[in-house]
Amino acid sequence: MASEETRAIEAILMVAEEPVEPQLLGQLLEMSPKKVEALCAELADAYEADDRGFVLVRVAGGYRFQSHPDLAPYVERFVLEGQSARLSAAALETLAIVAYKQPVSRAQVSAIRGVNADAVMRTLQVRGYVEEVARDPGPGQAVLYGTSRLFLERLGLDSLDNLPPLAEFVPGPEVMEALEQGLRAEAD
Amino acid sequence: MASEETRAIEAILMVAEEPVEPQLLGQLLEMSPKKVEALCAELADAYEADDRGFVLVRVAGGYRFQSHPDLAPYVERFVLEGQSARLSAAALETLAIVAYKQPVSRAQVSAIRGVNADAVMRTLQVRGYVEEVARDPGPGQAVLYGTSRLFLERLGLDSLDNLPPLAEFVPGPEVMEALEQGLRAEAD
Amino acid sequence: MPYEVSTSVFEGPFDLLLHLITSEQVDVYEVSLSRIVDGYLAELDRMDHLDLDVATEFLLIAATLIELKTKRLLPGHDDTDLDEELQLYAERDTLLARLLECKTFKDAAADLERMARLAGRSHPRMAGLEERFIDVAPDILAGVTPADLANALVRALTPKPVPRVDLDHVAPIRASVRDALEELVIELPRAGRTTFRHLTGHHRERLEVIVRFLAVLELYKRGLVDIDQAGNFGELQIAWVGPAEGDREDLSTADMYD
Repeated sequence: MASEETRAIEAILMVAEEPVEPQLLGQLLEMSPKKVEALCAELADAYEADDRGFVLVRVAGGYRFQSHPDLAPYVERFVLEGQSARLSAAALETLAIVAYKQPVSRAQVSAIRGVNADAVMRTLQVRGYVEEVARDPGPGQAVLYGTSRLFLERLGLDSLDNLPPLAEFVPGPEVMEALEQGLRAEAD
Repeated sequence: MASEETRAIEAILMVAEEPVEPQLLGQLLEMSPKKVEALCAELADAYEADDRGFVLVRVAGGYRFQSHPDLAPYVERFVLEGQSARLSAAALETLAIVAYKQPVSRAQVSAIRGVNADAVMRTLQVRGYVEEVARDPGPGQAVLYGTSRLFLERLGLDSLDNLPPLAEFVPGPEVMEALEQGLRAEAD
Repeated sequence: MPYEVSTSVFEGPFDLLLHLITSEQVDVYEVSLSRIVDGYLAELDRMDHLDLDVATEFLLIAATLIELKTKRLLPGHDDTDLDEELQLYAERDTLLARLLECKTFKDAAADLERMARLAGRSHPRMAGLEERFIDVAPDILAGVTPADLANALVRALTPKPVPRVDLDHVAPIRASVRDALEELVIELPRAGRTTFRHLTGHHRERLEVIVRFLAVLELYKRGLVDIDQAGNFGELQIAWVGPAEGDREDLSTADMYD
């Protein structure tokens, strides 16, 4: 029978997007970082003994789950054949919004696209094209995102100033009218 | 000794950001979706037997890892951010109408609710619970809406077939009688 | 005050009516149409800012309720013709059906919320790809030029076709409120003093009557007419108190319905 603390560590690491430091885990579970380290070592051993397809590793000062290195060929196939094509059009639009509207929150990106953009934003972040740049000073302190240096490099741009100017792409009058109509309907 | 296929499933699900369909897993592992489903069921059972702090669930047509519901108090301490704001009563009712009547136009939703539903529908769309699914073939070609994958994920449903039948919610005879009595024109 | 309810809670007319009826539901046989109608009208009264879309629905239902109440108050009142009576029952049945539908979805919504709350206790893994696989994944920026990016932005910003169709059932009402205002601004100064019944005498459709009613209310709000009612359900007396005939500057009142 696994202890509550051990199970809580598994639960937290399962949902964490970044390695979690033993100090933080200790704080959440009201135990010493030393104890956390001991429990994590036990867990890692148990996964290995059970021959699981994942490992619990210590990386960048924290713990996280990873796929087992043995299984990299399968993961690579998944990455190549999996979800990519479906994402690309949406990803490019989302990236364009961040590039031109930065700093911008996820909620703002979703509002502009008219669909939830969380998943796409996460992908762009993992890719390293988009990064957190600030916090909204207003209530809620939403994280604000901008494009990264890698993004500029990949596009062969020196700086954001070299992005094609937006004015060239200002929508024509019929589009503006449609927009206004849409806004008016919303204000009703 | 766990099979290579079983371990590969674990590895892939560990890096996936969305539920992974058994068809895709089958394709990557060169086995039938049926076989994938059997292996996933075995894994889910093993985690439960081992009293792990995570679960393997089938949701929105695919498989994914989640934290064990028991451990919500710990996980919630950890993930303060990213918890989606709760939906208003009006939004929930509108969502229920879309869920059960899809594909459905905004005008139809408005008619059922007795108020213009445009603003609420737009909110649900931006939140990602509702999306355009088709156009009415009739005159006017109204946009028809349905619920999204995110909706299934948020409700923990594998597919729309798992929604409780609407008939379960039809008011019982007492309510019917009260309504009828309330609107009776004859003198008491 | 039997109904301490705030309008903001009620999203629509069915919502309000459902609440009024079901809160009466202590004993089925004590449900009182009279009190429901009073509660409904009190609530309407409290809505200081009546959105036209919403108001029309509310008023249609109020009209049906009042008719039902009148019927109940006047037993054996048999000089109404049979057609009218049948129409009233048909309206009552429609209203009942819509209330039932509304209640069904309300309960379904409560269940969806319960399911979402339960599901929300289990959080998904969203960590995504480990760094070592990122180079393997197809790169969305492969072969993309700055101009492609700008085009993607235009695509993202271009509004998807706004489903205007949805407002069509409302649009004609707006137009006719404006029309009605224009007609009344001419008609009323000439008549001086008249009754609402007279003003709507040649309008047979319920909707037309309501549109004229809204127009009269608008004029009243603007201080152009006085309204007087001789007791409950008495004739509505309408008197023009605006500028004399021919002076049309106040037609700008109609602007808000453009």
